[in-house]
Amino acid sequence: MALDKPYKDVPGTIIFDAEQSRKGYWLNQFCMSLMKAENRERFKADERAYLDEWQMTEEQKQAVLARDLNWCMRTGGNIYFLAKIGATDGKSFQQMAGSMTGMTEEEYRNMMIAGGRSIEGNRYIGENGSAQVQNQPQGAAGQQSSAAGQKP
Amino acid sequence: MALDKPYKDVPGTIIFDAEQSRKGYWLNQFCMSLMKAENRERFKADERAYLDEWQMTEEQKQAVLARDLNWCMRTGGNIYFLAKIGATDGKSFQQMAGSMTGMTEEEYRNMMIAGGRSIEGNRYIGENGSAQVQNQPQGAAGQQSSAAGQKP
Amino acid sequence: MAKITASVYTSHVPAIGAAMDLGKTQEDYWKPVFAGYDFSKQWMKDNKPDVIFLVFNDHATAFSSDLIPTFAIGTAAEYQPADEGWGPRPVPVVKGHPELASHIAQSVIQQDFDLTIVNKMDVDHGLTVPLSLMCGPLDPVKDAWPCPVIPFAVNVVQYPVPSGQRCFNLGQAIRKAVESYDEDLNVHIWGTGGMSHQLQGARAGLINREWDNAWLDQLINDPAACAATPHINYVREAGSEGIELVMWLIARGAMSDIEGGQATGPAPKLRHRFYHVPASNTAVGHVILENS
Amino acid sequence: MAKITASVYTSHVPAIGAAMDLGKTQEDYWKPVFAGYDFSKQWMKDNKPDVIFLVFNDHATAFSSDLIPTFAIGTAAEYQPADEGWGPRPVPVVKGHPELASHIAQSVIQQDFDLTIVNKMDVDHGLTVPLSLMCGPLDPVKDAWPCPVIPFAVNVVQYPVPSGQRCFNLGQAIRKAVESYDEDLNVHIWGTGGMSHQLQGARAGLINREWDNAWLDQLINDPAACAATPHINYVREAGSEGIELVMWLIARGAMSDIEGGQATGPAPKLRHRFYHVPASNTAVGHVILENS
Ligand SMILES: [Fe+3]
Ligand SMILES: [Fe+3]
Repeated sequence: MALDKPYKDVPGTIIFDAEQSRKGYWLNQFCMSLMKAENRERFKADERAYLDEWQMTEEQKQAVLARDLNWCMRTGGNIYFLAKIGATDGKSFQQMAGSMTGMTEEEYRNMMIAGGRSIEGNRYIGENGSAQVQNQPQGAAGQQSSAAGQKP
Repeated sequence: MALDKPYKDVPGTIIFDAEQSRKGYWLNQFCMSLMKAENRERFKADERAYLDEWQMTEEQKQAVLARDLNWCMRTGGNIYFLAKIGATDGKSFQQMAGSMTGMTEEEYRNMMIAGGRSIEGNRYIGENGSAQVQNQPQGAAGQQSSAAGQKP
Repeated sequence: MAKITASVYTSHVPAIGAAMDLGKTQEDYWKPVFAGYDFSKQWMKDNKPDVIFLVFNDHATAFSSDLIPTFAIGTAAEYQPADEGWGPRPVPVVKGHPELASHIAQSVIQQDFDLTIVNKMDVDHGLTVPLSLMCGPLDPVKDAWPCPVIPFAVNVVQYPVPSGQRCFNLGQAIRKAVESYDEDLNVHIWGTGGMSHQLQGARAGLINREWDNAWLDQLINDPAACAATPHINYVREAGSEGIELVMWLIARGAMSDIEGGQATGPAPKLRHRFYHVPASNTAVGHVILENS
Repeated sequence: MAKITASVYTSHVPAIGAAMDLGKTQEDYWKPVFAGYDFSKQWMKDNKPDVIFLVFNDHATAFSSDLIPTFAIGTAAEYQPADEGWGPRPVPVVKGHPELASHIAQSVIQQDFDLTIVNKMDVDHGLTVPLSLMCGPLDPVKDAWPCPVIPFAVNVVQYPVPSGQRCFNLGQAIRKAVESYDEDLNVHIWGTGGMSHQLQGARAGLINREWDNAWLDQLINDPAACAATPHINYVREAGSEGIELVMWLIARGAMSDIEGGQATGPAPKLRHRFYHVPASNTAVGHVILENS
């Protein structure tokens, strides 16, 4: 298709466009269902059984069960929908967003208090900012995996 | 309000604008409910009880019970919504439309086969076409009431 | 690239669907209506589209007073025939074209048309009657419509409805969108609804044969002038439900002779024109145009 | 006649609502955020509007993937605070202004903006947090918001979102609509959302203080240039959710210095400007402009 997708070159970012929306349709509809207290209760009582009521892919279900929001997003989830899972777990938006960086909750919170993530090196894929793929995971987790030689 | 409502001078015609829509909200929502077979059954089993489940005015309920579509429209109904009542009764759009003219079903049908209602005299309120207020009801009903001296 | 090759215009009277579903097409009343589509059914076979972009209006079926989109584009994989109160019409499920629909949505929104994107919508007679007229009777289970359909719903139920000019301009944006789609697809665009009819009040049954035919002449030959018809003219001359005709201008605006709001290119070929009174409460109009 | 006298701009971070609802406003973390609104709460009392036209975005609350309106105007009598998963916020029900809202809808649609009209909508933090910030804490039952609110929801969740330019033009159409309403009403228009933030992926937590402040300068002093900011700049410079800022341009476009897309009249008075990092994941920005 000849339409521009100029947002494809932004690191660490998935823009929720029609393609993503199609992919994530049932995952996101499942999330919407958690806006009812009774559905939250049913989900918490038996997550797998509740997920099986939805036409989600097995991968989407696994991503939800693992509470891996990056994985959820790769399968078409959008953060505003996925936030309903976090809310069901009693998590804040800060905890949810932070969980996608590899940082601990405290590390992420401290980064925000210190002024947030810098834009430098994070505008285009291929630069060397903190959001670039070669610098994942971030925080202590990143230093550890780096020290253990798991990353170049 | 300073917005134009140029459609106010068309005879025998209520344009479904925001004002009408507000007035008819619950009447029209009730009609929408008849798109489910089980609701049609419940309505047919006890019309009054079913109507009482909706926040309609008493006048709206009376208009529905009387199957008086002109009355329904004056209380904010729109024909596409009201058509669901007719459908529930097994009526066609032609029967519903005709019922608003005072003509019998056959008279209305014959008018349509003969080319429909003429536009002449029916463009502006104050002319003397068949849709003007002084010429109601139409068909044999009109001739009768006219003959009986009930109209000027 | 994808290309709009033809446009089809037709009334979408619910009674026509009922006549087909109840096997009444050979009755004296209905024969002349369906005869007007004999050419069209053959033309559909000879010019089978890959996708139909079908402009129609919802009649308080998918959309209630709770939510009224001015323009809604369907990007779903399929659409069920709606139960409008008589039970759903016995016709095949309507398959969508999510990829092209999403592409058009994106392009048209970026051209400053503020569409509503819809992924769940039952489709009423406004969409299924034109398909039935152009494709003939089909078994709801064993048969299928000849190609995917992108439903495009226009609000003509609650005032204010979009102007004919806005619809005409939208058609041009849709054409631009289709032509920026990489896959080779033969796309037809259909405008449905109308012609003169009024379903309410003492003026119910209004038909204006002269006005209808003058409007058709203009739609075909002087579309920019046709697009300038003010809203009140439709209501006054063609009945309160005659306003549906603005939807035809979307299809007309998408034809390749239109550039910058004017008919500048070679005129489209008029393949078929038909007019008949009545079908139920309504004047039936039908036109097929092919791009030159 | 009705008149827009002022515009208010503010972020609508959900954690701000939670901090208020849980009585945390005096904690060290939150103090500086709420201090930025002390002026504003007094200003609201001194300049009480009759109606607030509140531009916000729904965060997959009232609208799912089933239906995504680009622009939706609320014409209902009231709106319930939504349950976004944590339970509904304990704030008063939001009363609408059906007459003015319908009037604006009609006028704006006739100015070629293809609105969706909504009569049933729960409102999420995007709408209630700005109200809480500007009005202070209120008892959900005993208190009420100071005036009716017309909710105006913009799609910034699923791409493509409307451009800043389209939003800016829409603001002008809204002003024209308000000024054609006969009743004397003092109307405020609020633009909410932003500023820089990203809630997803490895780039979560992005803040761009420099860009935010340059954008604010431009919004206030050179709005036509601000409106020309391309979509991709918001995503790249202000984070994937920074795109919410286009909604501020609707409010800015409705101010009386704007004519024909340019700032030609006397500049509005800057009554208040505030910027703080962070509130949760987000840079908080806040501006109050009064018409001269
Ligand atoms: Fe129709
Ligand atoms: Fe937001």
